Amino acid sequence: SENTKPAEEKQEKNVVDEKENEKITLKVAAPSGPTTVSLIKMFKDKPSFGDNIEVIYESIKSPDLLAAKIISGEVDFAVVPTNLAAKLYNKGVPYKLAAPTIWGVLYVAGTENVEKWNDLKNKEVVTIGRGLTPDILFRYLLSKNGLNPDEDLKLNYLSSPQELAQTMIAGKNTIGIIPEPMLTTVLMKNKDIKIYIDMQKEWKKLTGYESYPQSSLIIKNEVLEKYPKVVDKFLTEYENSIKWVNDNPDKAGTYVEDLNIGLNAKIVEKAIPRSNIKYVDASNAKSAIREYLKVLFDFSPESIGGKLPEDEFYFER
Amino acid sequence: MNSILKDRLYLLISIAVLIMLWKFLSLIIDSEIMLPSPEKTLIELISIIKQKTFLRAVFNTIFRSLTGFFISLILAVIIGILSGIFKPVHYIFKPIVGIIKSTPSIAIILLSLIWLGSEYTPILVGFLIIFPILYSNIIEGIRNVDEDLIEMANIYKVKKWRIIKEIYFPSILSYLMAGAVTCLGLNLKVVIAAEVLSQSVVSIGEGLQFEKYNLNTAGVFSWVIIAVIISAIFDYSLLKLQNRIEKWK
Amino acid sequence: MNSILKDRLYLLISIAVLIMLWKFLSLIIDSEIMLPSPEKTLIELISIIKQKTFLRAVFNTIFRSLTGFFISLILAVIIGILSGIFKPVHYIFKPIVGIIKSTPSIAIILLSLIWLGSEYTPILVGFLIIFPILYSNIIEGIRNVDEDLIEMANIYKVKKWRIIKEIYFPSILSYLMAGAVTCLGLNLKVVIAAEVLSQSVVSIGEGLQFEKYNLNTAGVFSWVIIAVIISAIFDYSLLKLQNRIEKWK
Amino acid sequence: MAFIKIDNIYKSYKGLKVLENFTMHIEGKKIIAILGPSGCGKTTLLNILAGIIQPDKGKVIGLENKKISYLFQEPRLIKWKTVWENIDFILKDKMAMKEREKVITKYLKMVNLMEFRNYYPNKLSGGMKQRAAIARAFAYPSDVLLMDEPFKSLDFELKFKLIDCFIKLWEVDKRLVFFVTHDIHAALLLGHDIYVLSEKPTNVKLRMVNEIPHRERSLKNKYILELEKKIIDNFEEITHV
Amino acid sequence: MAFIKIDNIYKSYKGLKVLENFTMHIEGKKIIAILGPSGCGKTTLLNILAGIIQPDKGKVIGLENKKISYLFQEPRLIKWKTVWENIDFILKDKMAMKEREKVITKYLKMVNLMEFRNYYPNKLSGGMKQRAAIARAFAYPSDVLLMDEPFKSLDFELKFKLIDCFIKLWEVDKRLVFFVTHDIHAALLLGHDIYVLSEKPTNVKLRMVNEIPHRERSLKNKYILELEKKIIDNFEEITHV
Ligand SMILES: Nc1ncnc2c1ncn2[C@@H]1O[C@H](COP(=O)(O)OP(=O)(O)OP(=O)(O)O)[C@@H](O)[C@H]1O
Ligand SMILES: Nc1ncnc2c1ncn2[C@@H]1O[C@H](COP(=O)(O)OP(=O)(O)OP(=O)(O)O)[C@@H](O)[C@H]1O
Ligand SMILES: [Mg+2]
Ligand SMILES: [Mg+2]
Repeated sequence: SENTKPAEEKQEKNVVDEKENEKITLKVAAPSGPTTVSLIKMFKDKPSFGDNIEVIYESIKSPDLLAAKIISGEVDFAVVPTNLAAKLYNKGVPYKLAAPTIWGVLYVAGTENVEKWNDLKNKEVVTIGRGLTPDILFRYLLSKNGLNPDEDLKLNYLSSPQELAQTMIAGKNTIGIIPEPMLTTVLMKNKDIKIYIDMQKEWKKLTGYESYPQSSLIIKNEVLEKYPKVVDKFLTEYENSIKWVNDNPDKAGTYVEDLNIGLNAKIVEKAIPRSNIKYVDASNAKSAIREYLKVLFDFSPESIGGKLPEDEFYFER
Repeated sequence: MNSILKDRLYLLISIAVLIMLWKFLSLIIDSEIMLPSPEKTLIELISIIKQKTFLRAVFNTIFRSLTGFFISLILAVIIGILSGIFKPVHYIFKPIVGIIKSTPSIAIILLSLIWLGSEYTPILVGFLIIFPILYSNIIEGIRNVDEDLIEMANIYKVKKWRIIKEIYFPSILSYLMAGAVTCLGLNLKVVIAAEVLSQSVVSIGEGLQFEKYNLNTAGVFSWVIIAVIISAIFDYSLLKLQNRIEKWK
Repeated sequence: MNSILKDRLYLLISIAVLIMLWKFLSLIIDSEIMLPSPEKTLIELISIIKQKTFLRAVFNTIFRSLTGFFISLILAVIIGILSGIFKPVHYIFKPIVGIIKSTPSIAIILLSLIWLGSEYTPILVGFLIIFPILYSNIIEGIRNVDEDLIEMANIYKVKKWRIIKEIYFPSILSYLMAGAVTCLGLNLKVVIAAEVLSQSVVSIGEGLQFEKYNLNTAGVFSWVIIAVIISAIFDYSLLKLQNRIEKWK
Repeated sequence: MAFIKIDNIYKSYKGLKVLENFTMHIEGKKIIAILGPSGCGKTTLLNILAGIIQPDKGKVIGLENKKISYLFQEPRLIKWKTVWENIDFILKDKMAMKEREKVITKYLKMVNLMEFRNYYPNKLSGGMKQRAAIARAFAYPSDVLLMDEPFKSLDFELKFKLIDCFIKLWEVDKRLVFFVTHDIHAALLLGHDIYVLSEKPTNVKLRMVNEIPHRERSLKNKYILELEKKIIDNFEEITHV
Repeated sequence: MAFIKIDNIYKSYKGLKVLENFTMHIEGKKIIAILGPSGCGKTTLLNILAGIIQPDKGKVIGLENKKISYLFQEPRLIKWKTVWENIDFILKDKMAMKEREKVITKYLKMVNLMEFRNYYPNKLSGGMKQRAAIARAFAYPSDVLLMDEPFKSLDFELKFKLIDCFIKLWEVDKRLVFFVTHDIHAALLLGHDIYVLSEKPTNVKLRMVNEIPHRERSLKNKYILELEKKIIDNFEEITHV
């Protein structure tokens, strides 16, 4: 039973072993995409958190792997879809949400003439993953804008943004919900494609919140308790990194390309402004997060793990 | 009869032991997300079965799975027997089968979605996996046909197609059965995976993906149990068929 | 010799026809992103092969693939022969094999990543696919062992394990070969797919995924070609082995 | 079919010389009995006549396009077909159903297997399998009949009954017959020409013509006894006999 | 082994009565020859003696825990083993390598197969396969020897040579032998007791004791000729003989 409760086991070890000069290794993981972009300065510079602390950064493409690493307690800091954070919390995985950082990367784009929501009527729209957040949000916006998602238009689903991009570029689909940075790729490879709707802005129109917190930083409870200073430093560094990224999209682009995760500098650079990367402490974003989770919950309670998380879900800095 | 009862008993014991082991492990691990308990899974299973679309999802997946299976089977039998008997056919199909055998599904799923749509893509993905299995079993079966019987039939000037039908075909049946027993179950599993990749609506793949996305491991297990049961029913039918065909044994 | 040359010729013609067909289709579809031309793919292929990590990636994937294959093979042979000969063993393993056979990979990939990590998950996923194939081929092989020989060996009081080694084992070889021929290629393909899902570093799966991320279909095809070639090499080795083993034919 | 020439045939298997400069000329529709030591190449010879094996050198003239029945040394029954179906299998393309039924019934009765027509081969005794194969070879409407040890595994009584039947069949419908046997009596009762083959590399060691009409043959007939002695003398060192 | 009792044995296959109230009592290490019509149940009887088949009723006493050699009606050679390996296969657990070599060589020489010891069965002629099986059965150090048509597919000369060898072997190392044959001469030359079986449902129709010592037996011996006649008379309607 050595493997049983990895998270807790580690915790016990640290309680016993904690000494001033004990070497501590912390792991940071983020899905490749805008989240990795948001962290890129830290990936690159590896800011110091103390002599005895080593921090390892990892960009992860496979959502399964990311989830596995979090569930097994292998990573200490992770930037994950906010609803995944809620799910993990509701399932008892000991992490807290520290700061939403990606405020929406979804756009409706295509080659047809669409200016307002009503123009989508009777059209075919391709999107990723039935029941996943882009789908839920799009359906939410559709219904709030007077369209019935199941009757007024036809939704086609693909399983990954790559496939979505490929079909859009090839012109097999004419309207799609495309996330950044795929959107930039698509726009560059097929000049006929235009952005119709910025779903973040539409969200603002409906809810009054600036945007919806698509992804957030979560931190393992154990780390929050044992190394509050490290956590504080980490949040500051992250905030700096995000600022830097927004100020230096070109450099950020080259850094990301150097990571070799299949993202090209030019594309990253162009995608950054549309990626809505912005650091907000959880305590300051509670209501925005709640509003977002509520929408998801209303659509399908399971998508956030069955219930709205309690206050302790949010880390108070 | 007595021996059949005994077999059933062993089977039941084995299943019981497995469930106990599961329960035991789930107690040790004590994490619904990492290994849900059998009870929790049973509750989930019941709630899944009660869903309105449940039967349609199961039906769709079974339909896709069987369609793919039979297409693969028929093609494999025809191409397999022809290439087992005629060398040129063999060498013409060799590279094709080689490509089919080792092309990772993710490499062709997009093209397939474009050309076949999400309805038929799982069938194609399944085909790419099971066709080579059936094909190679048939080839191996033909390699092991009793040459003496072929000689005999040729001496007595039996028509080629009747030799194929009445000697080659029954000879490879046992190899084909070995292939079919695996492929029915395997294809079900592959079709389910492909349903996820191709986002087929109202399907076991969709159900499974939904539970997995929601980190509801008990729900995932429930779907696995459903797949296992379907596959067991397939196997049982095949066994009955086999006993019928091999009545000479 | 002449016939071997002829066979080679057929093979070459077949490959040439396939490439021409591919070229033709790529002209019709006319979209590098959906179906790249053979030339473009060749250029990509060369640039992939020139990459520093190429050999390591190929090696890692082959290593995973073969490890999984041999684990499956050894387990399948041992469990298969035992359950072919002893009924109780058969009934104990029946539900386990049934579960292995029909558990969709996506259902266990998350758990496997948690327990085994991304290094071994592809091996497990491959095992779940090929073990049941090898197992059922062995069971079918045993069902078709010449009972007369077993009777003979029993009369002459040959030790059980020698009967297994010298009669059962060679008898099932031809069934096992049918299984192995498919499983080596199939496992490669499954391992590659699983490497994508579990994001194994420096692997064919990673390379494939990278090209897919870059929407570089020609790159994806190049990796497919590499997989096909590896699989062809596997097949060829197996064929040589088979000819050696079956020198009595 | 006036004339069959087996001319200077050579056949070896990987350095093992089996037939060497083997020659046999046969005129007319006769019954040819072939005797010879085990492993000398009798089956090889029949296979060459049947066209299953190609000789290394030399050729067989006069058998091209002939319909051949071949009773192999092993029964070669199809194990997933009953006795009846095994015979039906080779007749199906050649006759209408009614006729087939008549023919199969006739020959199954001849070999005493009518009762067992629905048995699968693995339910038959050794001799019964042999009889089913005999029925199949006889039932096939051929020009030439090749038989490799046709009467092995048959009891005394049945053997003579079949020899008798065979003679009657042959008289009605004469065809060229080659039959290999280790049974001198069968050779003497059936053969017009009796060939005794040598050890490997094999050739004809002795050829005898048995001119007595079939109806008059008997193992007590003097001429037959003389022939028997001649054959036996050709084998060496036979103790006790 | 003083006494073997085959007591009131019944055996039927799905309604086909084969052995019915079959009884045989044998005293001492004798050679028992069994003759009988094809399909009467001779192989079934040997299988019952070997313990491969269980009788429906009745039992065999005196064969428990005996080492048995069985020369089956078919050669039953392992096709992926050479002639040598086929025999070695059954001896391996029982003897040291040196001894095995000696034994195998002896019996392969006896059946004239030494030259072909490295041949795989599919490269052998029918008679050669039979001889390999004979060598295997003889080589195995058994208490009881069961043989189903041991001399079939063998030529005249070889058959008598083997009969001769067999007698010599038996005199040196006496064991109980049951052998089924359709060859009356072989039965007469070898058997101490000769049993002729009836048609199905099968029983002993005739039992004869041949008291002449083996060394004095010959097919020209008067007593043997008389026995032969007795056996032949027991079969009916044999034409031409
Ligand atoms: N497994 C079986 N199932 C059904 N019937 C069988 C089976 N084995 C043998 N028989 C039948 O039992 C009878 C006796 O068979 P057996 O093989 O003992 O004959 P036999 O005396 O050895 O004949 P032969 O001299 O032709 O070898 C035959 O009629 C045969 O059809
Ligand atoms: N395929 C083969 N490969 C190698 N050698 C062979 C092959 N077939 C037959 N032989 C050899 O050729 C010789 C003659 O075989 P054949 O079967 O013609 O003998 P036969 O006269 O029919 O003997 P029998 O009376 O024992 O049946 C034998 O020594 C045998 O070993
Ligand atoms: Mg022969
Ligand atoms: Mg018999």
